[in-house]
Amino acid sequence: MNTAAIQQLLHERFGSGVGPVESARLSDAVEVDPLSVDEIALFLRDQPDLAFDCLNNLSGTDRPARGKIQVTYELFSYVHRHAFVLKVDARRDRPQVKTVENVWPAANWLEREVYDLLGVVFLGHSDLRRLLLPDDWIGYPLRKDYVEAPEYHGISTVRESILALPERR
Amino acid sequence: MSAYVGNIVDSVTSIFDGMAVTFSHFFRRPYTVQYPDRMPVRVQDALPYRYRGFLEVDLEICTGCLACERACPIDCIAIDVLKNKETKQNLLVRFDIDLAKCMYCGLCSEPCPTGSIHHTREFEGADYSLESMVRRFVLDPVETYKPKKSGEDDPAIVPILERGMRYVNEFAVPEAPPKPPKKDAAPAVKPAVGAAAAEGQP
Amino acid sequence: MSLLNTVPEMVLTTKVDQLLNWTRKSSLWYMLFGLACCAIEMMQTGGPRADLDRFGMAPRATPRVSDLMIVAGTLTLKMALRTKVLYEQMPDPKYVLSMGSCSNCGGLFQLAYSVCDGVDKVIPVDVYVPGCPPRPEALTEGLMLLQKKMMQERWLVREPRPRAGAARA
Amino acid sequence: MSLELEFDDGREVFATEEMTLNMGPQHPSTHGVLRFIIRADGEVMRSAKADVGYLHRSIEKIAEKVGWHGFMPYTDRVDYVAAMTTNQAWAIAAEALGGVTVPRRGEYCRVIAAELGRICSHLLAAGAMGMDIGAITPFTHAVRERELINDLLEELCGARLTFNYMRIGGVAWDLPPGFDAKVLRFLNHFEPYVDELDDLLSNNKIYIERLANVAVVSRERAIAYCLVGPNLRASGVRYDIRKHLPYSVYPEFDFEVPIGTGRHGSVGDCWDRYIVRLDEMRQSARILRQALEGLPEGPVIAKVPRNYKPAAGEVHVHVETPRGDQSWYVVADGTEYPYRVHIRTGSFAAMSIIEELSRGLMVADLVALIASFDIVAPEVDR
Repeated sequence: MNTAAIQQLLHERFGSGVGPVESARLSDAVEVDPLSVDEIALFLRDQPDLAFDCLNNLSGTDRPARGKIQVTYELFSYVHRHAFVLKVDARRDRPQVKTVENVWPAANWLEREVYDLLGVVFLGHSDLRRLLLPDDWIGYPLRKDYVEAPEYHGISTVRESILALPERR
Repeated sequence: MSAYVGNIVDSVTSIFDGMAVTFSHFFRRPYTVQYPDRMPVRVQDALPYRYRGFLEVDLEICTGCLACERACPIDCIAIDVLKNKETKQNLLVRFDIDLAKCMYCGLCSEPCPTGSIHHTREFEGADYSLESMVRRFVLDPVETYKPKKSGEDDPAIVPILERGMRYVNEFAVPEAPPKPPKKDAAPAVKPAVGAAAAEGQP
Repeated sequence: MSLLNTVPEMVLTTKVDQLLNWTRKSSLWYMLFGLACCAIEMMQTGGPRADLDRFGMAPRATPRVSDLMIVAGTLTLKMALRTKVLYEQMPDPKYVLSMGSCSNCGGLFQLAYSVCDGVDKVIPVDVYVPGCPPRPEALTEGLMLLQKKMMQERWLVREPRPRAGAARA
Repeated sequence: MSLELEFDDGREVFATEEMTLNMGPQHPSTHGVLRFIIRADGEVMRSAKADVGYLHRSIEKIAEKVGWHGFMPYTDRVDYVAAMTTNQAWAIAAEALGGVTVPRRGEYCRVIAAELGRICSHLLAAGAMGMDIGAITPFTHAVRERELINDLLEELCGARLTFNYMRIGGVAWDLPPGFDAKVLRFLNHFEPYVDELDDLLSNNKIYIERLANVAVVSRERAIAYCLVGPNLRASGVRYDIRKHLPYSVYPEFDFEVPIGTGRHGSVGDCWDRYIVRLDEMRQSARILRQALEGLPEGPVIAKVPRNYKPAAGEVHVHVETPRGDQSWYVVADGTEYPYRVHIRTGSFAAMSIIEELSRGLMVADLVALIASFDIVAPEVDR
């Protein structure tokens, strides 16, 4: 089933919470409401002719120009061997998205990663802690306005190049 | 009971299988290379031509075009070129490569028009300090190389240029034959890395 | 019973020193501290072709019984704190060999926010081996350089070793 | 101390006081720096929580700083055990965004390099698995065979581990003269060697006892946790990106997709995950032979500007690496730097399932479990 047909189905079922098909060159996606994404996900998984049983990828993209953080879900169905991309826009100052952990267990770590690096809070997540960075890290590094801290536990994070001579530009 | 005996038989036979493979190594050629002594040839000479060891620069044929400095993603090459106002020649005053930082990716030697900067097959450079790993190639300022229209005739430079062009041709894209080196060698302003990416337009 | 640093320099003590150094250098046990890409090359070095056992070097799993720490790979800030602990657990005399660009000075990951640029910010380093990753022969050469350094050490009349953190920042 | 019956399945176990064990981040196993916090009841684990990130090198952020060409060496470091396939994934993503077509010979060179890398990676997986179980010999054998592939790849691209061989638009260098003969000679040596490894390891009684029926992953669970590649196929799902979502020139080759059969236990146990990798090495050798035979003439790289600027767009790329489907999400915004790169790797998915699988296993089985998933730590952390 292609993206347009799935969007049709979703729109019939969920109404205004489901946006039109967004075409970014090479990839079509459907944008949905961040606070009802869990219901939509459950529908996508359990509807027999959709049967998206695998969450293949979940990633976040910071878009400061729009004031949004976009979370992208890439779904795949091993039954029908088709794929679908779902998108959710969270507000940048207070990013909140419903978790889909109960639908696909794979989302557990993927959502933790997005929380870790972009600071998106997944409502209802069972174990929302930092995954890759240490627990006492400050800031969300994959945001575009992230500034590296000068030091971490007394270890400075910059290193002067040996090549830097005084007369160097 | 039969399962018990079967297990024992299984264990013994599978151990025997494994040991047969192990013992067969008694009769195979030894595999260890006795680096650094007891080698028929130096390891460096046995390495393939494409091996990406330490970088080296032939200053005689360096045009000072800064292509390598721009191609390096991590700024481990530093080149300074000065313009001599009297002779209208470009002077190469500095060509430093930080071998401690270099990642030996080969991206710098690709755009070089003359094969001046190239990877050697040397890899032995361990030392007690990092400063000694900076290769400073320019000791006294030298003039940059200007290719002659009629072809190179200086007997001192010809073999070096030949070596360089062989390097270029070996790695060149077969489709695009290497272009003659460009004449203008003025130092260009290096683009600030990350500046464009930091501006958040979606 | 501490004769260290107490005996004046004389013929006998230098001979004893040489004997001690020779025994130490011929049984250099290194700790398995493979962090990233260089770890694979370190394993290959211990493997059949390069065969570090020729030099009396054997991999050890714990810092308590090892003389040498081969820092093979990128040291992240999260790991840097642990590295210090591990180094302090090693019994004296102890050596550190920094293998590859990342542990020398951060190498290509100097651009990263989460990487400690160089292991010498955390612990003192004896030998640096360039390469990304260094091939097994290059590591062997670095180890032989370390052996050379060990042979020059004075035991009974030795100088105090620099403490951790006192290294060049 | 409480004395109570624990498991429902009839096993009578006295519960003793719970113990917290810490494993790692520095530990003698061969999978990079991982840390597990194990809550154990005697030898039986209640849970093993993974603490990853000790090798988080912010490669995704660096992509936004170094540009399209400059990111290629970094992809080597995402999965250093099989850098070729990661190279390929990035090249495919960048080519899709920029609309570049790779010449056929370039694609063949890529396939040859990638399949050599796959054999290299699976060898390490099989050898390290033996070592983690307690057999040191297979590891040295595997390392010995790896050296042969390293020599070949060194001749091809000049490096042993971090190849940086592929470029956007093709590969950097053509096959050196006489390379195909060398690969064939290696294959003639290697194919009997796989059987030798089989003899040495696969049917060893101790090995089977340690692995069969341990940490069984059912088909449904594997899919729900998004296990990919050999880990998924060991659970009985016949799905291989090279076959079912083909990229490059893989449709032109005839090869099989081995799946787990539960020969010594049940489908989806640790032994199945091991044997799938061993079978895949044979299939890779098969692909290599076909690729060498059908090698077309022509250029190996398309013309790509040095200042590469693909138009704005997004792309999802899937590439079958030795650790399974590597899913790349790349956003371009029309500048010379990628806007966002996200990589979901096979090891990442495998790491996330370990906590659930570890319940009720012995502590010693955890190492076998990690080894059977063939986890490479920097692939989890990136």
